[in-house]
Amino acid sequence: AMVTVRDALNQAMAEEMERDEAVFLMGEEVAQYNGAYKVSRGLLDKFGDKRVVDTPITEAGFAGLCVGAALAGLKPICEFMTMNFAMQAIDQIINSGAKTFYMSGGTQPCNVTFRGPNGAAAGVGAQHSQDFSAWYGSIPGLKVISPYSSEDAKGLMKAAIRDPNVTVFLENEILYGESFEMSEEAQSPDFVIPIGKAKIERAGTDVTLVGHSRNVEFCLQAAEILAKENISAEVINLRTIKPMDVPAIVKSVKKTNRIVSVDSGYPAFGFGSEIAAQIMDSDAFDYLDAPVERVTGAEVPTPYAIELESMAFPTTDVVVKAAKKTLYLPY
Amino acid sequence: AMVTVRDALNQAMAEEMERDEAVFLMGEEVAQYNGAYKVSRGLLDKFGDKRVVDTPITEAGFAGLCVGAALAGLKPICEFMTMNFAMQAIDQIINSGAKTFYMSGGTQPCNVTFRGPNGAAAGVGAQHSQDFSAWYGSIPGLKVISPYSSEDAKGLMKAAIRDPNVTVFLENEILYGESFEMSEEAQSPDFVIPIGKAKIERAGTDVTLVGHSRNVEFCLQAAEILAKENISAEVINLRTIKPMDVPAIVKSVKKTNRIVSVDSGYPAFGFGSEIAAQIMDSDAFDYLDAPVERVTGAEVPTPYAIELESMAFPTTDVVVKAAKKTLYLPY
Amino acid sequence: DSPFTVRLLPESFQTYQIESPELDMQVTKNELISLYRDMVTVRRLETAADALYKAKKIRGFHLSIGEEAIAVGIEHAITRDDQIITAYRCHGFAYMRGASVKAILAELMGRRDGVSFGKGGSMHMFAPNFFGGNGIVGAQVPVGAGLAFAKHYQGLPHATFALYGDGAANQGQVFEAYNMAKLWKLPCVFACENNKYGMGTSAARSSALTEYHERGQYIPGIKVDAMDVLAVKQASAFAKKFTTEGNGPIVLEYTTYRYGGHSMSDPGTTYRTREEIQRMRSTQDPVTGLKDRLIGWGVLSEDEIKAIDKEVRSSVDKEAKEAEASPAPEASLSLLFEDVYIKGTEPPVLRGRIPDENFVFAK
Amino acid sequence: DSPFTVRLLPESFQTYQIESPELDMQVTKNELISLYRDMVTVRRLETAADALYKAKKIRGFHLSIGEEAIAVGIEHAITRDDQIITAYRCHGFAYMRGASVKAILAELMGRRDGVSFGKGGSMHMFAPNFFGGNGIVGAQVPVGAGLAFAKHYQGLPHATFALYGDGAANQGQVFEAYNMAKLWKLPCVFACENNKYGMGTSAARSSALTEYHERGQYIPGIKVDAMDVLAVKQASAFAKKFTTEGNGPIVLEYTTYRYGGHSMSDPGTTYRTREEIQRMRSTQDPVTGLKDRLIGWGVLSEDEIKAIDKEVRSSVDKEAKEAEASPAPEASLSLLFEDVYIKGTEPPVLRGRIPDENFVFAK
Ligand SMILES: Cc1ncc(C[n+]2csc(CCOP(=O)(O)OP(=O)(O)O)c2C)c(N)n1
Ligand SMILES: Cc1ncc(C[n+]2csc(CCOP(=O)(O)OP(=O)(O)O)c2C)c(N)n1
Ligand SMILES: [Mg+2]
Ligand SMILES: [Mg+2]
Repeated sequence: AMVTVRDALNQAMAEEMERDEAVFLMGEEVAQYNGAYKVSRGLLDKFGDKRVVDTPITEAGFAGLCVGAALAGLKPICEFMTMNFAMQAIDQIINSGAKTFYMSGGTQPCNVTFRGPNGAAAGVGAQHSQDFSAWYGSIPGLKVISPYSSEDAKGLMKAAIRDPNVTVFLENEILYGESFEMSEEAQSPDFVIPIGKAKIERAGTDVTLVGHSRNVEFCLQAAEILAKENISAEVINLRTIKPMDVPAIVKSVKKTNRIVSVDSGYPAFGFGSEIAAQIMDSDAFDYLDAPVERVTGAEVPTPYAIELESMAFPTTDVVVKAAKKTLYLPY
Repeated sequence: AMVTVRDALNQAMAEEMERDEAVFLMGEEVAQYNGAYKVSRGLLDKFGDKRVVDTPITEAGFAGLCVGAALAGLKPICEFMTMNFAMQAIDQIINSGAKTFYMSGGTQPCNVTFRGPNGAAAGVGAQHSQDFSAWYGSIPGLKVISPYSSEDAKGLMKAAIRDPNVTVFLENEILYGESFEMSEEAQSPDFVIPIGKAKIERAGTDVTLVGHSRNVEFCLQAAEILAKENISAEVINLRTIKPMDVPAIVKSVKKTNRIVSVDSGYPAFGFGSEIAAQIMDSDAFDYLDAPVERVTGAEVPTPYAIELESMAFPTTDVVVKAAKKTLYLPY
Repeated sequence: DSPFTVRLLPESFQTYQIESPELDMQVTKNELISLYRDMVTVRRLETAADALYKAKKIRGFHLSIGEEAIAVGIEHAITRDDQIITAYRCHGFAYMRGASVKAILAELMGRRDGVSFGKGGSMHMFAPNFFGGNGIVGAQVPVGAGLAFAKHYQGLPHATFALYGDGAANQGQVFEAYNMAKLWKLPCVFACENNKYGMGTSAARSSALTEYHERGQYIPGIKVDAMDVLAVKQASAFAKKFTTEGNGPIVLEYTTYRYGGHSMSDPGTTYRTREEIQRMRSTQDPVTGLKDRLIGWGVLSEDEIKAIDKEVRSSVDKEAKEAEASPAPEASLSLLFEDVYIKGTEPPVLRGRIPDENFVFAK
Repeated sequence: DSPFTVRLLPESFQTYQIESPELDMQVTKNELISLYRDMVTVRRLETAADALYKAKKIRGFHLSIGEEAIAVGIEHAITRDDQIITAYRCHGFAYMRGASVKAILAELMGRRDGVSFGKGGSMHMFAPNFFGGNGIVGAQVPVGAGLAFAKHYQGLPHATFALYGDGAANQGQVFEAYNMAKLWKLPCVFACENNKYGMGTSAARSSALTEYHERGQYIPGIKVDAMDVLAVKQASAFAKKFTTEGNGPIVLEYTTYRYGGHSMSDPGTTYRTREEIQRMRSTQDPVTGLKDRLIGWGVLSEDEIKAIDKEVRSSVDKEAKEAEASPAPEASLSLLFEDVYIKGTEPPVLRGRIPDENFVFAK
């Protein structure tokens, strides 16, 4: 069946709440309003206001509260209306959340899932469009997930809720409404995708395109276009930012000898930088026939006007260009 | 004369406050207590409580207040007792500070300098020792400085205060008490070091060691040790994280054909990752005789026990090892 | 244009630890007409934006229809040297601070003639002594305290109005700002626009204490009927005087109502009844309220009012057309990368999506 | 061990929007002795830490000498199922919640027998239903509200004490926690340890309102003389009862005094006079105060007191020795990388400083 990412996330949360009384959902507008982006639609009706809790607009406060509830043994799903607003709460996520298990010498676990749309939506300007993959991805103690398709969304959301560590689950507003084929198996309440495993979305031999979240879409479209020019691109949907499935990337590069990373964050200290560094650290380096190409967001606060905005984030065309560059083809 | 980094910073602030009535210092314990680490010693006496302002422990609040004062034309120096605590205020630094000039279409400048000790001190555990270079370094609109010596500290602090953009000035608690030779010239109130220019601390031909802040010390010591084994290391003190002086690095690599990055942050999406990516993007890539080696902090929340803590951060020995690795020597 | 006295309704103000502003208020005919014209213009501006949205020429924003009396009343109580900062519901403020209708609508359409040259969008409009237009709920409040700090530091007798919503009122940094402003006696008016909802959450569900004018606790406060632009003006003038006379901050709660949804994507009718909206519109509308009084006081006749309405409408329509005619920013790297840093202080290079799109600043 | 009644001083409590706890209090001899022993143990523990610091065996921490009555009094008012969270000044709480003197001192020395196996250090001690030991000022308060939320969610009749200082009381997230706790009637005791200073800043310089028990505004509060452990116990029991009976949160202000510097690197005498410290020590000391009363009430004789003191001293000394003898963590990658993630859920590899130090988790 075709299922939207929104519904897949909704299903995942509903199933996990069904399965485990300790799981609850908290955030701004998650209950009565059914979610600012309707991801939590129907959950209040299904589970009641004890387990689906509308909060005041106090990100630091309710993120801290969710951490506390997790320290006491509950399994909160903490929704940020967008991850931009979680910047006000990032100290709680990291200092109170991610570090506590270590600081306690392994005595005090904290099973909380922070989630919300990450990165740019359309036409919302600079404060509402930051991509936090690299920031969270740098933090030991966190697991950071960034799904692409509906199956990803469902299987990994369930994995995140069940994972006993602090997880940050990065969604994408534009993907919420997109529909993906979802297998019978994926519809089952037992469907869980392991955290940390990439998915080869399309096999290929000439160049590896690796992305996460909506960028996978650009990679797949680019692969189509490249195919028409007899270039066979392998597309890796990374699915998880931390831990990163480096072996999958390395394996692919050993086959294709070329790699393009595609992400929508700021370029410096970003997703592509880490991919480049991981390749350097691995024996894939010796297989490279061209330097790693990074397609990234541009180094600007997101502009509002669509003409500029569309130059600030990856598109299929740009991915095609970068791929050709690794092949030393004109582009 | 020998001058500590602490005194150099103090001098820089005093001179700039002398020079420009719009400059003031605000933060926790900066005035009556003379600074938690005594960096602001004597400034209250010299400038009075209008210009040296003790704040309540409300990082988001006073960081936002400093941004506002800057929007209105003042030039605040906003001290965080450590940059760890700035995590509570990072939304103000980035969303209210760094992005405003762009969002206003270039009509609303914001000249504020955020400063404080960054990264690990000794024996303060996981919440008090994070290195934020990469996070801030990723943000367009920010300039990010991370000085090593007293001259760096003075010249760059003055540059940061004068720079009309939002600057983040990352100090190091352990360096505060270290003394460095300071030239006559550097003692003058006119001494300013340009933001964005690296300094070759030691010339060499066999391998480039690039670091910032206290890591430069490890690089220099490693260069000493390597010299004894007839390996000539070039040491680059990067001084500025953003903009990064990539040309200086590239130039060095073209000469040495090998490079080791040294920083104390978490490894993923970190300083070393960006160096690796920048090399990939540049023609230095073709000059590499070995992959970029990254010496980083370990991927752990900082442990308290000294035995573990000392495995969590770079040391001279580790830099030596990494350098030898690039030379395919036993290490 | 000789002044005369009008009397505000007795329910106009409710106070906390401070005396009430006078109910008697000096006005002049011209001033009343100007207030009316401003109210109608702001509403018309918002209506024009709404129409452009429906024509798919704008991608989204937050309307202030129903709440116009706040931006208008404050501006009439202060001078151009006083400062204002608010959140994303900012079109009316931008206009009252001097941005043109054209520039506001052009910004919404992402055009070069926009107040922020198309770079900011609806939430990020600026004007002289107007500091946005901010998209992070509550963050503008300490920034506002900082604006006030600057005036205090410079010894200038100007007030700063830091506006925020009933939802925003719970943000911790609001309390941090209260505390510093009180400790340091900053000339800051903390101004809560209580429109009863923060998105779909009613005040009572978000706030343990819904008397927002009392939430400064150790700061005096006044609740103002902000469906009456005259009450807004009177209370704002009072607050400005109070705070610039060395008394430290004051909290104003402007009670108001938003007729539309939270933003264009919210129908605004799932968390409140249509009846509630209709009742507010028909019994408390700030434009109608002013109009009726102007007619009652003999300041303007029905016909004169209609003439103003018509004139405003045609001038807004004209500016809307001009805004539409304004060019979009050229899709060039030089425009994309302009304004990240102050001119002349840019890094040598800013990175594009791929190195081919890197932008090099000439040195 | 039959109960008898003692009367607290009339100044013990000051209330805000709530009735006062009784001044008459039921106690038993054994309980009083146990209180005394705990007070002396906490002080002795802190003194031992101080000595180990001076011997350069510990790198730094924050002492609670002068403030012992809070950790002791609260513990005697609650059960093991109630929850506590506090900031970095946490040794006394860790002890009272069940961590041994040895484990606390071993943690300070970074040893494997430490409460956090040497990984946390002074600021990060945990025990059953004790959630740290937190180093970010104020951050523990919403976390504490979350602990209370969990009890509320589970329908369990237990209270949570979330402690914070007079300096921390200004942090915005404290007010965010107040608001949620009140809205949702969480069984949370917001407990401000007002020791008059946050580092070198006096309460009046940091806080526009220094009546910390009133700062919940819409939450009732009690100011407690926390130099009297019996008053602490009485008020804490009262607060626990209040909050677990469905009345929502309550704010307690424990007025106290820190004899030493803020941390070991602060002499503690630049921002207050030696006289002030001396006066507090000689007139209000919580240990002496209790001792004098125990003798006055005939609960213990001077000699019996001395015997307890001596016994505590020697047992703390013994545990200190054991702590010193405890091994440091082995400098191994497996220990370094243990506990970043829950066992069995680790990433395949965690990165060391160089790839040679990467740690691979067997799968
Ligand atoms: C920190 C933060 N959290 C959440 C949001 C999303 N958001 C935007 S407006 C809004 C409601 C604000 O309500 P209120 O303060 O009452 O202002 P109003 O919209 O009623 O004018 C929310 C939750 C945001 N922009 N910033
Ligand atoms: C967010 C944050 N800001 C600053 C600090 C540094 N700091 C540690 S303790 C302290 C003073 C806190 O005072 P108070 O809350 O009164 O507690 P006390 O030390 O008196 O027990 C400060 C400023 C910190 N740890 N966290
Ligand atoms: Mg509102
Ligand atoms: Mg204190």
